[in-house]
Amino acid sequence: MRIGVFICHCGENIGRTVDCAAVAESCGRFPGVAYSIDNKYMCSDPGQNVVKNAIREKNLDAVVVGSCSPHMHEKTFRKACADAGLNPYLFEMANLREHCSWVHEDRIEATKKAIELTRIAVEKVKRNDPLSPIRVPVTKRSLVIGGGISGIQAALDIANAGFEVVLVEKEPSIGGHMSQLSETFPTLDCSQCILTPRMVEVYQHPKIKLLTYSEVENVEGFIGNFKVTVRKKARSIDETKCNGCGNCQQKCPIKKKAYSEFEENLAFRPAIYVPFPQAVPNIPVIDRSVCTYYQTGKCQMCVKVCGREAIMFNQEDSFVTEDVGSIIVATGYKLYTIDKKPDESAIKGYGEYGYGKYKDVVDGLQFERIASASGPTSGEILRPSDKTVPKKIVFIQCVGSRDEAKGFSYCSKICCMYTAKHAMLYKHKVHEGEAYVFYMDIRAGGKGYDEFVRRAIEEDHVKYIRGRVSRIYEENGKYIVKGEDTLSNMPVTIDADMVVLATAMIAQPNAPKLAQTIGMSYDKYGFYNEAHPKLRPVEVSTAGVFLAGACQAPKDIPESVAMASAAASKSLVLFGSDFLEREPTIAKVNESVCAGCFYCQKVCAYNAIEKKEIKDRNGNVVKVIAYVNSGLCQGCGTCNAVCPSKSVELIGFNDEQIYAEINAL
Amino acid sequence: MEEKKFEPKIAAFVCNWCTYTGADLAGTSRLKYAPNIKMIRVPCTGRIDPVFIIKAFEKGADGVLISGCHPNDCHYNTGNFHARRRWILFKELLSFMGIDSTRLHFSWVSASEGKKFVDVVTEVVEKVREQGRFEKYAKINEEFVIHE
Amino acid sequence: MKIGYYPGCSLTGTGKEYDLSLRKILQKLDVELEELNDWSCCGATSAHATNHLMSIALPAINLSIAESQRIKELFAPCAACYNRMVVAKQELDTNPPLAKQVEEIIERTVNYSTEIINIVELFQKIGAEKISELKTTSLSGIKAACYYGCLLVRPFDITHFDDAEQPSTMEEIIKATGAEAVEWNYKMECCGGAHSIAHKEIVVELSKKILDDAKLHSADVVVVACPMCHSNLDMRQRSMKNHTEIPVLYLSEFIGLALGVSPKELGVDLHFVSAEPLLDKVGKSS
Amino acid sequence: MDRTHTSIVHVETLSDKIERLTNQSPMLCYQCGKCSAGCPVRNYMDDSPNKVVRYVQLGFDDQALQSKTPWLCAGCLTCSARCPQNFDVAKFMDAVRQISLEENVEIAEKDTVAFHKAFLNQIKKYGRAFEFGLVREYKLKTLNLLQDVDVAPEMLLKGKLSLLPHQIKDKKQIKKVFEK
Ligand SMILES: Cc1cc2nc3c(=O)[nH]c(=O)nc-3n(C[C@H](O)[C@H](O)[C@H](O)COP(=O)(O)OP(=O)(O)OC[C@H]3O[C@@H](n4cnc5c(N)ncnc54)[C@H](O)[C@@H]3O)c2cc1C
Ligand SMILES: Cc1cc2nc3c(=O)[nH]c(=O)nc-3n(C[C@H](O)[C@H](O)[C@H](O)COP(=O)(O)OP(=O)(O)OC[C@H]3O[C@@H](n4cnc5c(N)ncnc54)[C@H](O)[C@@H]3O)c2cc1C
Ligand code: SF4
Ligand code: SF4
Ligand code: SF4
Ligand code: SF4
Ligand code: SF4
Ligand code: SF4
Ligand code: SF4
Ligand code: SF4
Repeated sequence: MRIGVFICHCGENIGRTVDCAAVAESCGRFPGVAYSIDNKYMCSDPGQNVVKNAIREKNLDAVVVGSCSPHMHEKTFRKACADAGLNPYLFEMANLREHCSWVHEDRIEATKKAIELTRIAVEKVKRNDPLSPIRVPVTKRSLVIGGGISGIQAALDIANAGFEVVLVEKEPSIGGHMSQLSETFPTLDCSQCILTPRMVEVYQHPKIKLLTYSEVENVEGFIGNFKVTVRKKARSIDETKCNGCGNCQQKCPIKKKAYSEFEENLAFRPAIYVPFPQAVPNIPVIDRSVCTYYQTGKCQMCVKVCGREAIMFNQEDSFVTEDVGSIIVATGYKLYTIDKKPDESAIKGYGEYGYGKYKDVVDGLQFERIASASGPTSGEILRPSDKTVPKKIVFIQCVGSRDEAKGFSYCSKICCMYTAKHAMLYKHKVHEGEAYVFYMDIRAGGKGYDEFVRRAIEEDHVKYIRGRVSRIYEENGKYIVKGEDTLSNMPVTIDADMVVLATAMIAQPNAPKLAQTIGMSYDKYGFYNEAHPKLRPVEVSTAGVFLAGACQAPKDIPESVAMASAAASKSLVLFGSDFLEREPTIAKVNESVCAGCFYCQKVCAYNAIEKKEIKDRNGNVVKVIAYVNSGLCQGCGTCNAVCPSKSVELIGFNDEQIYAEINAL
Repeated sequence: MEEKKFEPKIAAFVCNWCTYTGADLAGTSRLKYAPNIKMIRVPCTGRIDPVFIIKAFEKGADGVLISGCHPNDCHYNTGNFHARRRWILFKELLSFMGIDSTRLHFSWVSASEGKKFVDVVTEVVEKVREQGRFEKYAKINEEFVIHE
Repeated sequence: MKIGYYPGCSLTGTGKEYDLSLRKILQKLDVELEELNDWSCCGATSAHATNHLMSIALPAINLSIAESQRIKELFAPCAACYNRMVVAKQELDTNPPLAKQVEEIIERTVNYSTEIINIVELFQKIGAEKISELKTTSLSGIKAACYYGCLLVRPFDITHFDDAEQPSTMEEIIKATGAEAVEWNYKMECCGGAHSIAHKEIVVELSKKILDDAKLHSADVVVVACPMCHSNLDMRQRSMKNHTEIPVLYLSEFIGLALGVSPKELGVDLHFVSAEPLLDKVGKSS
Repeated sequence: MDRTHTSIVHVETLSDKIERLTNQSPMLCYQCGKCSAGCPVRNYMDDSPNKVVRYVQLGFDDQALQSKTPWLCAGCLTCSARCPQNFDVAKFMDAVRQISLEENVEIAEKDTVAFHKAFLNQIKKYGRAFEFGLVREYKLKTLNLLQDVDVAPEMLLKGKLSLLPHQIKDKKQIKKVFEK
């Protein structure tokens, strides 16, 4: 071998404590070293030229630079090698500055250590192989899962940049929770007014393929090259024929059998329905569990009135596969609702608040519908039980959230704000009414947020009482709310006409399932984990998958939108090049020795180890061995460490290379 | 003149993302520590095969330090969890082979913990210096053959 | 069915009609009671209010006696005894050092194998069907407010009995008699039991609230499962101002009426508040 | 009352003692007030239950030990059942009472203490609660002689108040428990 060693003085930085000339001199005597020299500034242009010239003139086949940390200049010198025609991976660096001259004082000791560090690098480089970066082509198309405001925003951003998007929504319409909201804090603008145009834009965008009433069934592949299978649930309607006239809904005899999900059970819907008038697409679905035809074989009213012959009772679920390069998960949240006798597995319930038992004890989304101009009361604040105007209304914050006993210790972040909004909306509509808010802390950390809460208190005279309510019960048509004001230390009992529970945002119940399908991790509550809580907040640890909105943690609309745009731009960064270049330092299996024990598979955090069948000439499987998916492998080397037969090795850090370093210690 | 103190030889296996960078920071901050330690950089502590440690002792290390990211900050999600789980078993194996397992040190040093890195190194060097040269293994080695 | 029986102190005094009616109706329902030999007091509120170790050691003595009698299920009709026993059992079971200390003090070993059951659980075991089957007098037309008090269900994590906030098992049993169980709000509110002597005024006020709520929901009778609750709700009606009386019956007495046992045999006449109006309704004047 | 925090030598605080007795740290409580909101005897207390916990959290031990609240707590467990932090307030109150007795603190609620003592004395003597003896002893202690004149005679008449105690045979174990 002909190795060249270059020792840098870094001006005085290394030279002051390390005798660089001596280091170069002794390194020159290592076996395999053909050339060794010291230089004032290796990273400067003249310094780099020394390397380039030496490679050419001295015919070097590997290079070691003893200078600063590889985190500083590894790239610089790799490029210099490449420029001179040497494979950049036949290069190693010894850290003589950060790990030697700057941290030691004794010149003799430091020089000795510098020599040893360089020797380690020399021994390693001897065993390096020429490598080239892995190039994978990029499919410049994105999958967005979830059609709430987050999904809508991400899809529009990517589509407007000129790339195709497939938007998958599990419900019959896009819009998510935002479509249910009345007005939005802190500006009180009408939610649907700002959302509907975007929904329509999605529908009409030539680059967006919208799959509603659909769910992601399977995801294969890796960054830049995902293959996604989507199940289109049977709507029982031929989407190509239906023109959204609505005749079927009007004539459907099912009037009071099915609660409207969109109206949060405060109204009914027919068996054939669109969730709400502005739905996108404006195509109904048939709820087979209540439809008379599916239950008894009779009816077909809808068929009779549909001039377009769009009803398809025998429609079945169908599947489509889509090739995409990136995935944006925007599946949002669910509101914690409390059943009287919740099933054991999930939520412990709030028997003490009587939710589910008392009609006028409602949750946040129900109040949104009551306050919404498009809601069941046309925006008039009325009690669900008897449709009277509540004179006294109590709002209770932190229901379910910040409650270790019920299982959700986190702060749901937005309920302080939406409660202030609710109380304000109520006071604006019922001037003589009294509004009380029971709270523990007020968390209003956003632009204009605290001012908003203050306005509710100062201008609208909403009475805030600091304490959690213990119990609610009904007496003579009033709801007796038993609380304590912990600031004045006074017990407080309010006989309210209506109670609104600010229940927590919780993860979608099916979140873990989707996470497993895609290969993401989630926290103990079911919210998806970002790759780094500060520096990679919209990425997940699986490359090419991004997060947007409330599926990551409770969030309001501005934050959801910001995150959606961030996820979109991360996708666009990926689409900026035709090929992805990845470090070639990934794992590789030696197929002839792999015993197929799959210990490696168990430890790989990236699901990069797959099973590969080895077949004989007749096509019979003779053994199953491990195979590294180079798109997924991140090069951590854990598999290499655990493989009992050392059949999988991490390129660039294989056993031989590390043993060589140890031997040189 | 004082008799020259025994200077232990210490091998460190550190992960690229946290401890190696933490050591860089110690340098940039011009903190000082004893030169007895030499580092081998691996991508992740998950990459560290227990055999590396045996080899290091075999090659005359008097002590070994393993250091990586804090448990939840691993650059590779769970790599260091796997590593940690193995160490527990490995410590037992070391004792079984006659290597005093107290010569093996673990710590978590993040990229921002230059000072902690120095403290760890100093502590390890002191401890090993007190323990003296590691000789026992040489004897045991006659009975055990380690396959490469 | 044979079952261990720990009457508890109250059932020998203030709550003696509870004991009387229980023995009577359980005989009818084919339940044989095996009384714990030489049982001692569970310590009640006073022990656990002032001395933790004592509050565990006293029930432990009885648990140990039950084991030596090979009793698998021990029925404690008093809600307070029941509560002290399950809590003590749970603590001993999960805290071995404490268990050791207690065993040393009481000089007996305890295995915590006996299951403690309360009166509602006992009737659940017997089954509402059996009660309807043996029913001779339908109590239909009677509206009963089932009062659980505070100690029957709580602490829910230990008792695992019914629902932490909206219990309904007693109602299920009541319905077997033909009576109607009213929905009301104070079925788990505390009557202040512990203060019956030192702070009578508290007990009177709290008990009145409970009775008022029962009346508000048009109950004819309050049905209880605890002698302490009973003495507060029954006896203290004397001291309530502006109060119309409402009878308070033990669950066992109530079921007894349906099974055709005479009110006198059930000890109904031992109450302070006369059950006469109620008995008239059933057509069973004593 | 010195409310400054000047702990130089570590002495066991009330909080420590309570934690030792109950196996739960008073710091668990985040002062939401739900316990107080549901407490049936809240109106008779001087401090709300959560305030007593607060005293302990901040080291205002005297305030906690002198409060009437722990003695008025009826042990109904409503607070413990509903605490969002799973803090067993009732158990906390038990511990405060036990400690104030052990440390001979001047207790504001003398009658309640007298009652508990009288009650336990019956058990100590007879192995079972003896209501007549209890009332007699309690009345002599507190001199509330006329309390309960409305019901006592009728109780006697109905045989609900026995004049003789039910004694258990084997009092050895009971004795030991009380000696401890
Ligand atoms: C009562 C209440 C009031 C609020 N008021 C305000 C306010 O005034 N101002 C404000 O800024 N914010 C408010 N918010 C918060 C706001 O609702 C959220 O910030 C916002 O809706 C989050 O949008 P998202 O798209 O992330 O999630 P979502 O709106 O939940 O949308 C997620 C979408 O994904 C779909 N989906 C879920 N799982 C799948 C799957 N597996 N496959 C396909 N599709 C799936 C869902 O059907 C849904 O359409 C309020 C919230 C509540 C509860
Ligand atoms: C005491 C404290 C503790 C904190 N702790 C945390 C924490 O633990 N976790 C956390 O997540 N966040 C924390 N933060 C918040 C964190 O500091 C900010 O979120 C973050 O620094 C914001 O980054 P930035 O780039 O937007 O702004 P800055 O960090 O302010 O950067 C703005 C840059 O722009 C330059 N600049 C300004 N004007 C001009 C101009 N006209 N032309 C050119 N350049 C200009 C400035 O010199 C500066 O370099 C903390 C903040 C404080 C005050
Ligand atoms: S290569 Fe590194 S050590 Fe050398 S001069 Fe440049 S910065 Fe300094
Ligand atoms: S299915 Fe037919 S009737 Fe119904 S909306 Fe579509 S076109 Fe109209
Ligand atoms: S067939 Fe079903 S969907 Fe159609 S009108 Fe009848 S009930 Fe409605
Ligand atoms: S945002 Fe406010 S109401 Fe919601 S959990 Fe947090 S503190 Fe409670
Ligand atoms: S651990 Fe090694 S032998 Fe086992 S499957 Fe993986 S590569 Fe093959
Ligand atoms: S090197 Fe790491 S990421 Fe790659 S296959 Fe091995 S364990 Fe998985
Ligand atoms: S309910 Fe629990 S957390 Fe809330 S104040 Fe009471 S003890 Fe503290
Ligand atoms: S246990 Fe005590 S403090 Fe708690 S609610 Fe009952 S009486 Fe109040």
